[in-house]
Amino acid sequence: MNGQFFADLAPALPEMLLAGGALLMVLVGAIGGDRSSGLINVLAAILLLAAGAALVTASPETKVLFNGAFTWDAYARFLKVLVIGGALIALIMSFDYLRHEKLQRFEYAILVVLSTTGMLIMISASDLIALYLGFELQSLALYVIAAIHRDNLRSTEAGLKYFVLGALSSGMLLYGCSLIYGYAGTISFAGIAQSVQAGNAPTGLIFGLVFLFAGLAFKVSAVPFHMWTPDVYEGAPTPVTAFFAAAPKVAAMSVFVRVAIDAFPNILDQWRQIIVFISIASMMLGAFAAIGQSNIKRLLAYSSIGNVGYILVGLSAGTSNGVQSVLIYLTVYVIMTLGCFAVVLCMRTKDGRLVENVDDLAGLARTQPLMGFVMAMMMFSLAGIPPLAGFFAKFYVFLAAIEAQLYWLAVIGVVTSVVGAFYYLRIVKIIYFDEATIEFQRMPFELKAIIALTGAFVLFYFIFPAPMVAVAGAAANSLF
Amino acid sequence: MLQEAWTSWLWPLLLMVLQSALVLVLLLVFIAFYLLADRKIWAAVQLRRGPNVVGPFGLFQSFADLLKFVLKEPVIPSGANKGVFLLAPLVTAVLALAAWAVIPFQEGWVIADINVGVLYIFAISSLGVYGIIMGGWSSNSKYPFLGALRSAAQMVSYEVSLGFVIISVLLIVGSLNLSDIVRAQDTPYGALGWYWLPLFPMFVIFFISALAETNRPPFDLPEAESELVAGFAVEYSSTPYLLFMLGEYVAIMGMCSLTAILFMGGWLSPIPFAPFTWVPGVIWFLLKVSLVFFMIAMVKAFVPRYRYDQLMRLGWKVFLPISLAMVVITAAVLHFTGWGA
Amino acid sequence: MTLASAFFYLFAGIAVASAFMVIAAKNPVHSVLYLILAFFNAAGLFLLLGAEFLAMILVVVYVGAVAVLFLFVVMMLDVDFAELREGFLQYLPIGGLVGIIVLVELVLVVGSWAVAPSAPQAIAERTPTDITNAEALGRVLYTDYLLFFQLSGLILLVAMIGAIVLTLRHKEGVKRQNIAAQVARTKAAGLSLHDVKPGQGL
Amino acid sequence: MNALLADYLPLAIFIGVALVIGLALLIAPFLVAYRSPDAEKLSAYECGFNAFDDARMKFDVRFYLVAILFIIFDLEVAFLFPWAVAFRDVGDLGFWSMMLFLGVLTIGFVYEWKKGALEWD
Repeated sequence: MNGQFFADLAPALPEMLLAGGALLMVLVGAIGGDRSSGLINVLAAILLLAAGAALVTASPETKVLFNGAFTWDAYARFLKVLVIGGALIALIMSFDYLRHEKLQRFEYAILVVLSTTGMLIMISASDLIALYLGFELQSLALYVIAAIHRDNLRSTEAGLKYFVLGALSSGMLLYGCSLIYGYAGTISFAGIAQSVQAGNAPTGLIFGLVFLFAGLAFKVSAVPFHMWTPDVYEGAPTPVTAFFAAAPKVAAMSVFVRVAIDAFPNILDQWRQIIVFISIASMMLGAFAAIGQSNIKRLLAYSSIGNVGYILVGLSAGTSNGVQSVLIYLTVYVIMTLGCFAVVLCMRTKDGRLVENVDDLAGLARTQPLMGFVMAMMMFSLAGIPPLAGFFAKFYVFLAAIEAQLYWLAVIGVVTSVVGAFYYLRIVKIIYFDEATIEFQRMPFELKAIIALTGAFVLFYFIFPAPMVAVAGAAANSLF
Repeated sequence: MLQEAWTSWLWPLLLMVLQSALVLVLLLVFIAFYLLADRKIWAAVQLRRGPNVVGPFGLFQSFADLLKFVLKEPVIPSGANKGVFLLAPLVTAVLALAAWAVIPFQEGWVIADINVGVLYIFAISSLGVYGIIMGGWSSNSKYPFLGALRSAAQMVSYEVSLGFVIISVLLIVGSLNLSDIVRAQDTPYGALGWYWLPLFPMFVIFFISALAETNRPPFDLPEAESELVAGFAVEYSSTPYLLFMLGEYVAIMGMCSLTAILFMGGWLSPIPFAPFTWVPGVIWFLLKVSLVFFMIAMVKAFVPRYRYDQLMRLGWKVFLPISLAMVVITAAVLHFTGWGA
Repeated sequence: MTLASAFFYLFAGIAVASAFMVIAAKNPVHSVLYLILAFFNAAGLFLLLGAEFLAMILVVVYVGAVAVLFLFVVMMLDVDFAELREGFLQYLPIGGLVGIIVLVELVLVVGSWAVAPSAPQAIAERTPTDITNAEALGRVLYTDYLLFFQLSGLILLVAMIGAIVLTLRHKEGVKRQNIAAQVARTKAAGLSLHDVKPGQGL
Repeated sequence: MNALLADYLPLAIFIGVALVIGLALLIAPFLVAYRSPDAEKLSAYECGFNAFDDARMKFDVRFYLVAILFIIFDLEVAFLFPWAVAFRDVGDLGFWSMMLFLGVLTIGFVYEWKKGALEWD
């Protein structure tokens, strides 16, 4: 234990910052009680900002820490920035909501920070135990956050559903990990990649891989492990849903990619079948099941299932370009989702109720022009209409699939996009052409800022796409 | 052929069975007298005579009681869950007895000298709660149910500090084997080299937690006769009740011997030179166990029963932080001074 | 060696049978008791593998703590067991189907038993023989596997916070004992003398 | 490994013998004692009344909370065992990593205390 020891830990600085800060906040909260919740919310935001700053300034040179359990590379940096950004914005979005709903509990921000810590660990995890522990740290905090409105039946139900199904998926994941360990004899991804060669992959290991993927598919809510998504999205408090939609999905998807690319590069053909299957199923379900939804949160849940399907198209390519397209898609997806949820959080009627039906958006373009315009742009973008950001995201993903000669997968993707466009455009129609029935309150400042920023990104991405493509490309290359 | 089987495994196996049976029978006989001693001490504090009819000074009272229990009518309430109802006392008694397999009575005098002896006892004592919960629940009657609830929360609360105390001893010894723990206390200073002195606060906490863990007064809330009639054991009669009683006393004796081993040098002589070292270790061990048991019996006679909220407070807010702090202090002292390395 | 294999079949057999009874038992309390039996046999299997420390920890943590909580929950809840059974029967076909599929897959796995060539060496070098396994674990857990250890600490912290956030409620109007105030009470604060005139009262 | 198993055989036998003794005691009165059950004798003890309803009832969530907190601390103790045994081998890093772990849980403990989870009312 000397200076060198701590210097070697530098790449884990964001995680240590978050964990240490969370401990400090627990102490502050314990002593100050719920009165200190405002202070703690701000502290948490500053903490996330600091961790983000530490990430952005760190060099993307690849380093391996903790005996191979923790890998720092450009890929990790890219996704960590994304996760922290998503968590930070979701946290800021929740301030106004918490005030209105009298949910001033200081634990909320602490759990968000701890769960984000878990996600960062997941992103960097390069062996099975680190993966599992990061996964659990993240999920455990999320279960609690989902049910934080404990006097509300729907929130409690959402928490319980998420917990029971999440525990099941953790079980599957762990079962998969132990099978993989048993057949490969090592827990490190690099070691697994070494011991598993294309010709001789034991059936037991493939079996473990299926279980591992099933557990991960649950977390990214890919079909057939998506059942929890609509209920949890609808039941959990809206800013919590925004957090769920943004941060954990990115983390789980990054684990998905890292496990597939780092640990099983030699059996690409085997795992590609699984990914292609769940990708198609997710895209189809996302496109068709969303059509009948009247609740915006449920609709966004199905939309996220569909988006996960598109992201998995990129992964199934299994190439550097595929990973690059996944990273770009994830970024665009996070920004679009946060924008949509910011709009949903602004749907507060004059008497202070939050409404969340699609029909309540009627005539929004006239009553709240900015909100209506951005929501419409988000919908166009989600539908994949050029030249918005969502179009490019899909474009890169399908391009990667075609390069990997997965033509029919790309074709299915385009077809489901067209079907999905139907319900996105329906919302645009409601916003612009239906008669207004409800008038909303003025937007709180922070939500207005988030709406404007995300809207600007979606709208103007096409002018200047090169930097992000370059960064994502470098990040993807660091995996190969 | 037969000869070979006999010498290679049949005879050793038989020997093990005989050893186990011997230890168990001796243990039960000792328990009979300790039970009597408990009652006598209690009586003496209250200026009564205690049992004095059966045999000289009532020495055979416990055996008469055994006979009485065996000949009594066993009642199983009609609403009870019969299997669990009968399983509960058996679990209590067998678990309490099982702990004795790893207790060293003297150098080498131990049934199973396993590497993880302390952990084994810790595990067994954490299972003690099952007999009570099962008994309380299966009776399907209100008093037993309340008794079971209380005892579960109580036993669980004190187990944590018990664990921390054990950890602090292990820090010094560096082994989970009970014989090793005794040997580590074998210093030229005799009784002053045993761990009760350097770890005195832990010794006290261990003693009190052991009372709570075994539901002894002043922590006998699960059976608090003045409010819950007899707590979890209300519906029990005959030998099922006897097994509960037996289990309780065996567990108490187990805790006494664990105290003797962890803190009072087990079989070692308190004065480390002749002629005291000529006395067989097992005698010293017995004396120490008796001393601890005497203290436990005196506590029963002196101390009024705790109220439930006070009991929980003592466990969680006093013992837990103190024992945790002591673990840290012990470790820090060992680490920075390098003692015992 | 035969004795060890006899014990293996005993433990494994009871473990499987009691695991089956966990889902087959009518009364949930019996289910938990069978679960405990399954834990014990799993501990026995650990012992046969030479992992005595893990075996004991399994008993301490799972049987001594986790199962107590389970037992608490199922014993004290007013669950309508008959209703539960109905739901069970309703989902039996689909559940059975999934179970059979998993079973077939497991058989396939066992049937094509093959371990990656490097796996046996990787495992062989990791079992220390000259020290007890608690010590072997201790030597690596806190240094080489520092990250895992600290993450476990954080997970436990989250569990604490979560349990309290979701379940703790304070009853109104409870008179709590304040030990410090009791001890600090003096005669002056606790006792006052009033000169009461006859016939007037206080 | 065989030496290790040899240590445990006597343990198994000891538990077996204890089980036999316990079972013998449990069964004895059913064989020898006089029995004449009647409905009153077999009813639950209830201070002279007939029991109103099933004795198993819902109770305070606080009992669950105690059980959950116990699990957490029990795990903490479980982590301490190997550390205590290997204390002299793990050096500075091992010492400080355990102090950090205990520190995290102590913060959790302070939180519990301040939230009033340890009060019983």
